[in-house]
Order: sequence, then structure tokens, then C-alpha cells
Amino acid sequence: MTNEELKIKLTELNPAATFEEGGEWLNLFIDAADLLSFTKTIKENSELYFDYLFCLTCVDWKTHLTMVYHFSSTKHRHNIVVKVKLDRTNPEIETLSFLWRTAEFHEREVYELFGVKFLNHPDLRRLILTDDFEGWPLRKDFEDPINMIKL
Amino acid sequence: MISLEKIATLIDGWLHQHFNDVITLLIECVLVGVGAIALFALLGLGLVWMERKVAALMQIRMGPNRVGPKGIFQTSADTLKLIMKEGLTPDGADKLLFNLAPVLVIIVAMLILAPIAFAKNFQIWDINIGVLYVSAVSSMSVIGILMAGWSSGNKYALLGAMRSGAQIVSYELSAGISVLTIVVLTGSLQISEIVQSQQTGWWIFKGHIPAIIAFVIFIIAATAETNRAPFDLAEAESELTAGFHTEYSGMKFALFFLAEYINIFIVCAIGATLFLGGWMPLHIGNVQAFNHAMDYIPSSIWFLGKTLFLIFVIMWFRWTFPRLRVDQLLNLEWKYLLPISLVNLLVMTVIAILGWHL
Amino acid sequence: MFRQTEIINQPSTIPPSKEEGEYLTINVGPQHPATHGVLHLVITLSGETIINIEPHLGYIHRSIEKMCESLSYRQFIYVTSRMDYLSSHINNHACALVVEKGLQVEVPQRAQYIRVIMDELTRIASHSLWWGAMAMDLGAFTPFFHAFREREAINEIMEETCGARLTMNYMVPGGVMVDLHPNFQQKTKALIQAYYNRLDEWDELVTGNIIFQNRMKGVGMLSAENAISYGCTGPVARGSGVSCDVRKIYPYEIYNQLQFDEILETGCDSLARYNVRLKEIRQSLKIVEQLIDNIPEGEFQAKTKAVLKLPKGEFYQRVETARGELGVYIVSEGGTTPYRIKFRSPGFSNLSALNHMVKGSKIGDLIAAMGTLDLVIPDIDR
Amino acid sequence: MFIKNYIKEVFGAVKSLWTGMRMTGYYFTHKKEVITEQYPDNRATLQLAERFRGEVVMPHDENNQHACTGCSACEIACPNATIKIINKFDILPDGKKKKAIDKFVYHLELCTMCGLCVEACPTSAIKMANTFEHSVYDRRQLTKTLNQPGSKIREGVE
Repeated sequence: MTNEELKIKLTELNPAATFEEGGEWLNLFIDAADLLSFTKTIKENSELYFDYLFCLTCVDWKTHLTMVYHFSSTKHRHNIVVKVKLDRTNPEIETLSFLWRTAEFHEREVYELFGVKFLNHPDLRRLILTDDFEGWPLRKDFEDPINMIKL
Repeated sequence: MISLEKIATLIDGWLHQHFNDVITLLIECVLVGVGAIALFALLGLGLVWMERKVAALMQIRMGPNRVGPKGIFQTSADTLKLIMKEGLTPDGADKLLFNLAPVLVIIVAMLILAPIAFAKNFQIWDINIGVLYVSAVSSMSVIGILMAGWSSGNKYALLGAMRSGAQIVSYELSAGISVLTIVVLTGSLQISEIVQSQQTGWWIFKGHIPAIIAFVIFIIAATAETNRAPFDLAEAESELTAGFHTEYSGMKFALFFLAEYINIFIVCAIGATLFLGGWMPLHIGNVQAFNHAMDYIPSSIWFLGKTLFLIFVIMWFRWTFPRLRVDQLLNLEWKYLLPISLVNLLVMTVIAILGWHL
Repeated sequence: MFRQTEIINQPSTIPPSKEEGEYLTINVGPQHPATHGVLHLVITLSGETIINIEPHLGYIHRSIEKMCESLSYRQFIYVTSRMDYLSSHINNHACALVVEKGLQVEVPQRAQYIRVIMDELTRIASHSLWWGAMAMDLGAFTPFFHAFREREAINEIMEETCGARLTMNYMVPGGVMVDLHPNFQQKTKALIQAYYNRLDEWDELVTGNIIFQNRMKGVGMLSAENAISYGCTGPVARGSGVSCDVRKIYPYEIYNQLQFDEILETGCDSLARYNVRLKEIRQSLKIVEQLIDNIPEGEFQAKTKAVLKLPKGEFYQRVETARGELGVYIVSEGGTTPYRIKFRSPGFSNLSALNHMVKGSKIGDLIAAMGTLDLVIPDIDR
Repeated sequence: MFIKNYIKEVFGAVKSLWTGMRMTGYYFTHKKEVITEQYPDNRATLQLAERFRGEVVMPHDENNQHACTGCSACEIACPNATIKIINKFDILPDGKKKKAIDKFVYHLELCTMCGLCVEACPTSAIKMANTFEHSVYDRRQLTKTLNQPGSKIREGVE
């Protein structure tokens, strides 16, 4: 499906979604509460069939965090980007690890680098850093006077 | 012509002239002990060097070439280094067993040296159950390995030791049975008689196909018993880091290392004795000129040559094959080697009864 | 902000131990011969059978994503050589492509050809190294040296043209850094011829070996659905029959003009993944063969501004590295440095499938399965 | 039937093993295949690629002149702050001041040999040399001043 077709179809599924123009792929913002049901639909809908979550990350916009999910379909070969805005002080979102197993590791990485708490995650522990590490390193306000050298 | 037999007789004669029987025996025991240890050291150094050279050439490398000509003193230098190193004993280890294990392994290796015929009439102890003695004693080395693995207090070592236990116990069977096929032919367990029986031809030539099959099975089982690749599951470098000797260092590690090579030498010597005629020279039918020429080569050279050839084959295996998995290892033994060697033994018995081998 | 202790759950995957001492926990790594780096796996064993595997990462995490946030669009490319150091060309390529996408730069034909040739040579080198390491994991040491001999020839070609053997930094936004060395074509042609013979040798030495076949067959099963679900890409997914070659599906540069096959195997086991990689070497050789005589004359680098500024927006580029799909996601605020950069590395996702693949099998199988994942730890840790 | 398969299996296995052993046997008997390079001994015959990026150097001509204008393009291009340029102002005979380099400090220990500085240099004043034996006993020796003492900028280079 082309981006336009996808847009029509996705609007049907989730009227609350807002679209962002300009990118290579269709970008849509949805509400954090809708994420699980929405992604479940787009995974199981045979026309969309987004069965492949190929990138899961987070961006710190200083005022808020944005979770970015890149979905692709191995059957139809179309891609979308789903974004969810999160509160910066207490970011919480449903985990997708039951729909896409790859999300388990990616969410652990996002958790420890951005501090996003994934609800119902089967094993939300730190993956890279030590257990007693403080702070969320990939956030923009992270400071580490010892290990970060400003050039 | 100087032969080992003559030297031995000379020494024996000289001692008898000067001392009474008891002292002679004592002195001879000491001499044999010293000789065995010296042989050990030499074999260890030589075989390690040989292994490294064989491996290097197969791996398109040069191998040791810095210490001495062609690097022959490299292993001596390594030994020196190992002696200088601290022999650590981990805190969690069972101290007594941990230190005892390498000694036990090396003692077992030393014991098997007794009945081996190195040259014509040159043998430490020509016991009349020689073959039985060898298979009985060689299975004791597993105790040393289990001891090392268990007492280290290391999980890798424990896993390696357990693997080694299962492996050696099961491969004893097919090794024993393939030895038995030759015993059936000769009708004797005594090493010197087995060698004598091959005067007209080595068993591998005149024993028909069953002897060849027995030989192949023996080589495979011998490789497994010495924990060599492709059966080096007890060490399994990429799985268990170093297996049962993970925690050993310095000279204690060197003892394990040495024992491995001594064991290879011994199983290959047994193989050479049983199948390739021990120190018997190669004779072809009635070609007298050829047979005389062969007779001219000293018997000790024949023995060593055959043994080294078998050692080379085992090294060749090691540097060619990947390692088996633990269940495949046991499958190979129980599903292939053991049934084949049992059938083989049966066929061989029939041959022996019918007298086709003479 | 919430406290960490609240969210450290017990991992649900470990079954409750029946008695004390029922299971054996072993640390494989961070220093271990089979992990090819500083991967740390905590394995729960019952005898020799694996109950659970838990990777602990981060031993060489250099926070490349954070570093890139302070590097300019020309500078950040060199860092990516240090992620998956065995396919550094392809990493650099991905970064160059994403910057070009943002800048809307047209890359000269010659540069595209050179880039693709370099990519494929890198892939061959990487698969060669993997082949040797795989055989070594299974206990055969000799293939390792043979693989290194072959790889060395490629490294020498790289060294002559790019000036480095491993961390090339040869791709720049707009093309490549320097033109090909005069000897390049001749040497590469000689290499291709030699390589076909070498591959036959490899088959004799390892592939046909009965021990090897038995070690690989039916080990580390990963079904197609699970491969997709775990986000596996590259030879790992293709060994399970999932068509995922970025070069075919989302072609970049001149891949859509080339004749090559996407290798698919349906065995789903380690042997299938092994076969995929060996066949891919042949495909890569075929690609290089097609290109090497037809490199067009012209510029090797497009004219770009001294200071690059990407427009505000988000750019994503995926390429096929030797290990799978590498995605570079750049969020730009219009400045000279990326606002946020994310590398979606193939090894990270492939590693996550390891636990699923080897649960219930023996330790030896873990090594065989992990070997076919072709993990490069800096790629996982970034 | 079972026996036949069994025997076939055994022979197939032995054959596959023999194929592998033939290969290693070939290498064992052909010493010319050895590819080891005896590195420190073969220094005299060692061929290095001329483009090999070993360290940054500043070529000087016979008049002890270089082409560096002190524009700091390399310093900006460097991702690791490997290069530090300290400028001075020469007073020309007509009284004008002219910018020139005082010191071109190069930290080899920080350098990743990416070659971006050479790319950035507008006057080709620096290049990558293919030396590679950089080990020293004191890390301070790795901080180098690339312009030779008393060197001047070549005439006509702007």
C-alpha cells in the first residue's frame, strides 16, 4: 500500500491518530493508552499486516519524550512510523514484547537509556549499564563530569 | 651392532658381577625409574614440538622457529616457564585432591609404560597378562581427571570431568574389544608373544579385513580415551574454556599436559604392537634381499617409527575435525563402534578357529 | 522519577528451582573463547541441558549514539566503523546514504559502483572470518587460519585503496574519499578467481564433514514466525526462509540493476544459516564480477558544502550488512550535528533470539547456534 | 534394509572424514603454502600500501618550508581533538601582520587515523604517512609538533 492508502486505512482504525507530513514513510502520532490495541490491530489486520518491528527507540525532546516505533510488513513491504508522546517526569507505556519478541530487548535498552517504564514487561532490568547506575544517559540533560569529555 | 638389548644385558651382567641379586634388582629398579622419567620428559618435549609443527604446517603457518634450530628447544623453554610459574590452588578447591590429581594422572601414565616392548627383548616387565594390564591401568586415568574436575570447585571443570568420565568409560569397551580381536588371533596376552606371532607378517596384513576394522576402531577409541580432538570434550576449549584443568596453572598444569602426550604415546605404542608388529621389521613374502635390508634397521627404530606414525595420524585427526557433541560421542560408541567391534570379534574368532590367519 | 528497585522484576523465563542445587548457573563470558568478544551469558543448566540463557551486555558499550550527537555529519561516519568492525564499509555506507538522503545529493555513478564493490568485498571478508570462527567454535582450528588467509587478500586490497584494513572511513557524504588505486581492478579480479577455488576447498574441509553436519543439523531451530517476531535479519532470518535482503527489497545505490539471488534456506537450523552465508559469498563474488569491469569514469565524489546541515526532519536508511539489516535513524533539528541518532543494529536483535533458539539443548549446541548468529559484540553494544 | 543403510552411513561418514584429512594432508606436505610473515625480520622487504594511514605528517621541502596557513580546518574536522593549532602573527617587512602557525600540535595517542583532517586541508599541507611502528615508552612522546623548528610557510600558498 502506498502512504496515502495507508493513511486512509489507519484513520479508519484509529480516528484519533494525527499524521505528520514530510517523511519518507507515514508518521502517525497516537495516544499512549491506545498503543497496545492499535499495534495489535495493525499486526493482525491482513491488509496491513505489520508483522515486523524493525526499530524501536525514543527521542528526548527536552519537554517530552517520544517513543518511535518503525513497523514494516514482510508480506506487503510497506512501512509506517508510529510515535507516542510521553511525559518526561514519569514516562510509562505498555510493552509490545508480547506482540513482537524483539521489543523485549529494545525496550530494555530504551528503559535504561531514557528511563521509560514499560508496563507488563516480562523482564525489565538493565541490559547494558550496571544495576546501580544513576540517571538516564541518552537524555539531553544527562551530565557525567567524569566520563563525558566535552570537546 | 649396538642394540638396546645388548646394552641392557651388559648392564645387567656388570651389576651381577659386582653385587648380589637383591642389590642388583634394586639398582636396576632405580635405573628403570630414572630411565622412564627421562623418557617421559623427552617424549613430552618432543611430542609437543611435533604437534605444534604438524598443526602449523596444516594451518599454513611455520610453527615454533625461534628457540634453537627449527624451534626444537621451544618446548623446553615453555617447560622452564611453567616451572617458574606460581602453582595456584583456588580457595574453594579441595586442596589435597586438587594437588593429588595431576600426580595421579602422571603415575597412571607411567605405570602403563611397564609392559611395552621398545625393542627386541627390551621390555621393562614382560608380564604374561600384558594387554590386560594395559587396559586395566589405563582406565584409571579417568579417576585423576574426575578428581581434578571435582576438586577444583569450578563448574566448567566439573562439567569437563563428568564428560570425560562418561567418555572414557564407554570407549574402554570398544578399545578393549578391538584389542581382544588380536588376542584371539595370537592366543596370548603377553606383549612379547604378540610381537613374536607377527614375525611372518603384521596382523593388519595377515588378519584379513576384521583386523583392519579392529585397527580403525582402536585408533578411534584411543583418540577418545586420550581426550584428543575430535573427542576432546573434557577440555572443549570453545565450550568449557579448558575443561577439567581450568583451574590448574604452572607445573600442575604441565603435568596434565605431559600426561596427555604420554598417554598418546602409550596408546599408539600399544596400537603399533598389536597391529603393526611392534619392533618387527617389515617383511614382504619371500623377497629375501628386501627382508634383509629391513632387518638391518634396528628394532627400536621400527618400533618408534610405527608409534610416531600412529601419533601423527592422531594429530592429523585433531587438526582436521570439529569436535563432537557429548550425546553424539556416546551415540558413536554405543550405536556404531561397539556393535561393529562385537561383530568383528565374532568374525575374527571364526577366522581364528578355522586357522585362516596362519 | 521512580526508583529502580521498584522495577527490577524477577525474570519470568527462569523456571522456579525445585530444590537448592537443582540447576547449575554458569557464566559464559565476558572472557570466553566462544563469545568472540566480551559477551556475557549467564546460563542456567540442568546437567548439560540449557534451561535459560540471559545475556548481559555493555562491557564495551561506548555510547556511540550519544557521541554522534556532538559530531558533525562528516565526523560521525568514522565512529560507525567501530560498531560492526567486520562490515565497517557497510556501516559507513549507511551513514553516508542517510546524510545524502537528507541533503538530497546525487552521488556520481562511479562512486556508487565503488561503494557497492567495497560493500560486497566487505561482506565476503566478514563471511570468511565468520566461517573460520564458526569452525573454530566447533573445535576445528585449521579452517580458522585458512579463512584468515583468504580474508587477508581482501584486507590488502582495502588497505591499498582506502588506507586502512579494518576501520576504513572510506565513504564520505557524496561519494568516496579517494579514487580507486590503479591496481584495484587487477587485484580484485585475481581475488575472485582464487576465491571460487577456496570455497570448494572449504566445502571439502568443513561443509561435507560428517561431524560438522551432525553438529549443525537440527541445532538452534528458529521458525520463520519467530525469526520475524524476534526481528532477526540477514542470514539468520534467511536461514529460516524469511525473505529480508534489503538489497532486493529496498534497493539502494545500484543494487536494483544487478543480477544476484537472495539466498533462502528453509532448514531453520544452524546448517541452513551456515549454507546461506557460504552461498552469499558466491553471490557477492558474482556482484563484484559484474561490476569490476564496468566501473564508469567520472567523479568519485559529489561536490558538497564544507559544513553539512541536514534539514529539520527524520531520516532513516537501512542497508544490508554482513549480519543483517542495519538501520540508521537520524532526527535532525536543522543543525550541523544530529539531534538524535539511533543505530538499529542487526546483532542486537539476532542475539535476543538466542535464548529461544537453544533452550533445551546441550552446551555444545549453544556454541553451534551462537556461532551461526555471527555476533559481533561492538555491534550489539554500540 | 536397515543393515544396508547402516553400512552406507558408516562408509559415507568415513569418506567425508577422509576428504577433510586429504585437504589438511595436502597442506602438511606442501610447505610452500605457508604464508607466515616473519615480521621484525622482514622489515627490509616489507611492502606497505602507500595510502596506509599511519600518522599525520606535515611534509617540508628542502628550504624547510611547509604549506600550512594555520586556517584550523583540520582542527575543526577532527572528531577527537587530535590536532591543536597555535597561531602567531608574523610582522611582515611592510609592517602588516600575517597569521602563521607557531605550533601544529598533533596528539598521536588520540588519533583514530580517519583521514578527515587531510580531506579538510585546503592547501594539502598535511598528509597521512604509512609508518606504523608507533610504540614508545612514554606517552608524552606521542604528542608531536608537526612543523619543524624554524620552518616557514611556502611562498605563494594562501
